[in-house]
Amino acid sequence: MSDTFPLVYEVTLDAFSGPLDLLLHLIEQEELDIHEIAIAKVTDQYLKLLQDSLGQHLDVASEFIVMAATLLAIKARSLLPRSMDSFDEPLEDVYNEDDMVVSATELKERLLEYRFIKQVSAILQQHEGEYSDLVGRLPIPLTPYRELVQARDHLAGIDLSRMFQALATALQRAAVEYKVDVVRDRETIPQRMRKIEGQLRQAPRTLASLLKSPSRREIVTVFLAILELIKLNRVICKQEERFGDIWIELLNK
Amino acid sequence: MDRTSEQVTVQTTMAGPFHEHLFPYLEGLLFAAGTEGLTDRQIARVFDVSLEDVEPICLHLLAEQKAQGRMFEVRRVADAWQLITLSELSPYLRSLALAPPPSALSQAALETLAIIAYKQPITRLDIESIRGVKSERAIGTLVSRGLICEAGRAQGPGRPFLYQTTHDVLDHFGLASMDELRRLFEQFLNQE
Amino acid sequence: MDRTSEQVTVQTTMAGPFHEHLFPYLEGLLFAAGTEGLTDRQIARVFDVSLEDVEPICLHLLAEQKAQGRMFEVRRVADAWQLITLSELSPYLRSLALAPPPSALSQAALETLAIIAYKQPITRLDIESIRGVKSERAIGTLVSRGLICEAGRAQGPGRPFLYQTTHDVLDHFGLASMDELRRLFEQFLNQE
Repeated sequence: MSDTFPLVYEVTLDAFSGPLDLLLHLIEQEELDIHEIAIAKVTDQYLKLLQDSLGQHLDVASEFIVMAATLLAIKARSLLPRSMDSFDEPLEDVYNEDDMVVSATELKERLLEYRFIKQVSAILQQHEGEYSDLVGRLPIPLTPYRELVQARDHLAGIDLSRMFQALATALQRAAVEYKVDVVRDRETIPQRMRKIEGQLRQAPRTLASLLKSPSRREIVTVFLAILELIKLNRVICKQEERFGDIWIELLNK
Repeated sequence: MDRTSEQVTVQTTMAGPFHEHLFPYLEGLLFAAGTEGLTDRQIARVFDVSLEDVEPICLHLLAEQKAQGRMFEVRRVADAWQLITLSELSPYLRSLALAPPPSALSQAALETLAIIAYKQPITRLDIESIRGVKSERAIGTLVSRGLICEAGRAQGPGRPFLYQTTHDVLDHFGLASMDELRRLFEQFLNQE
Repeated sequence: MDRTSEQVTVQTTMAGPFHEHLFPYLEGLLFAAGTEGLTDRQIARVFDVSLEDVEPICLHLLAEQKAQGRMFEVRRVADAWQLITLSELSPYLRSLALAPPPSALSQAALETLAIIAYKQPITRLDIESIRGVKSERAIGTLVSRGLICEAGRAQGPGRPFLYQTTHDVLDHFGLASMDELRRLFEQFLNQE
């Protein structure tokens, strides 16, 4: 299994805290500034990395796949002739429901903001590392030096019920693993590719009928699966008129 | 007299009127106050100096400690002055098991904390849209470690929780004050 | 120069081979060890010196502290060396004790107090593992305000200090014993 893994890519998705992190890494690795062209330039590398991870059946967070769709959409749009610009609009409508898939300009802004946060968190991490090694010293009780203020004065206004409450809060925090969302779309692109091929074996389908799901993630998965099938020459797309239905059918039975 | 006048030039920028005689007592009190530290107000009161004088006096004590090669120095952490060891001492502390076990935050938690510190109060969804990934786990870690807390709810559908940082953030990272944290952000903001 | 050569004569009788370079580190470690102090064995091990050398080194550090007018000095207490404040500092400590505390107890301090009241005697590490955060400062607050005190040492590595609440706390809540306090906590937790 590790034979097929390209060793030149030491990078795996696990090393990144999210798709923005990965994208930023690719851009910085190429020593590019963050702008639209840079984003288009690293799209192929991004997709390759994602594909490798999917091929390895690694657990890929769906956000990485959403970003792949965004990058593809941006690249596709940049290839469209100017006169076809209006074609953008229905697409925008679909994606803008959720702001995970965005335009190149928006993505650029997002990358800049994310880079800013990353820089700050790197400094915080440095502070954390340096400070965690340092120690102070427990205070000396001042009680013997106290003539007026007694320990009890520090407890003024605090009754037992407040103590109970404080204990309960602390224990609760210790006991309850904070609620974590574990619902993730685990479906991989290859799985969806097989499913679509199965559907197409019965009859050609329209793109719209394959994208019927309301789930944004599923839409993205379907979209990427179809692109992959086209690339592998397993299916073909036909559009008979502008803005008409896109038909997808199997090639070579 | 020569020595004094020579020091005037140094001190005027740092400590105004001379408080050198206070240094051993200030250091002694900081020693006694330990990790609880002393606030500007406490120091001003005990030594009967003005509030504005406290910082220069503490910085002057720091300079003297450095000159003497002390392995612990006065430092402002979370708005209180306290004595704390230098990193040069850490290998020895570890060898005697006097240093606390490390408790570093994950990359995800650090990013999330940075976002909250910068944009607070902020909802989980807004955090996620900046990071580009789900952040429940990171938020959970930060809440359970007392570095952030819920700060009411946002308007709008579902009225989601808003999060803000706690004072303990300063303590965790050894930052002097919220101002220092703000300066940290400004340092990178004006770059692009 | 005079002063130095005078010290050399003292040193040769006290510290045998010169370990002056160790002084800042030794003082730093004693600082960090707090009231637990360091035993001869610990000091010998960490600096890789012989057991017999420890006492002369400590006494030499003491001489240097005196020369520099420090308000805390190394002393042997029971079987350990620790740093102890001098009586000259007492007026300032009294004045600090008189000044109103900087603020009411923080939520962190209150929580820590509740945990200690419920689980006493308990080590700092156990408190921190319940709270999930470093609690050095909270414990410091409680110690300096006389709400908790040290109660012997736990078994195990490092033999860490155990903390318990003081009688003042029981008095405040009108309770006769710690057992009574614990029972009330149990009762409350079972209701939840």
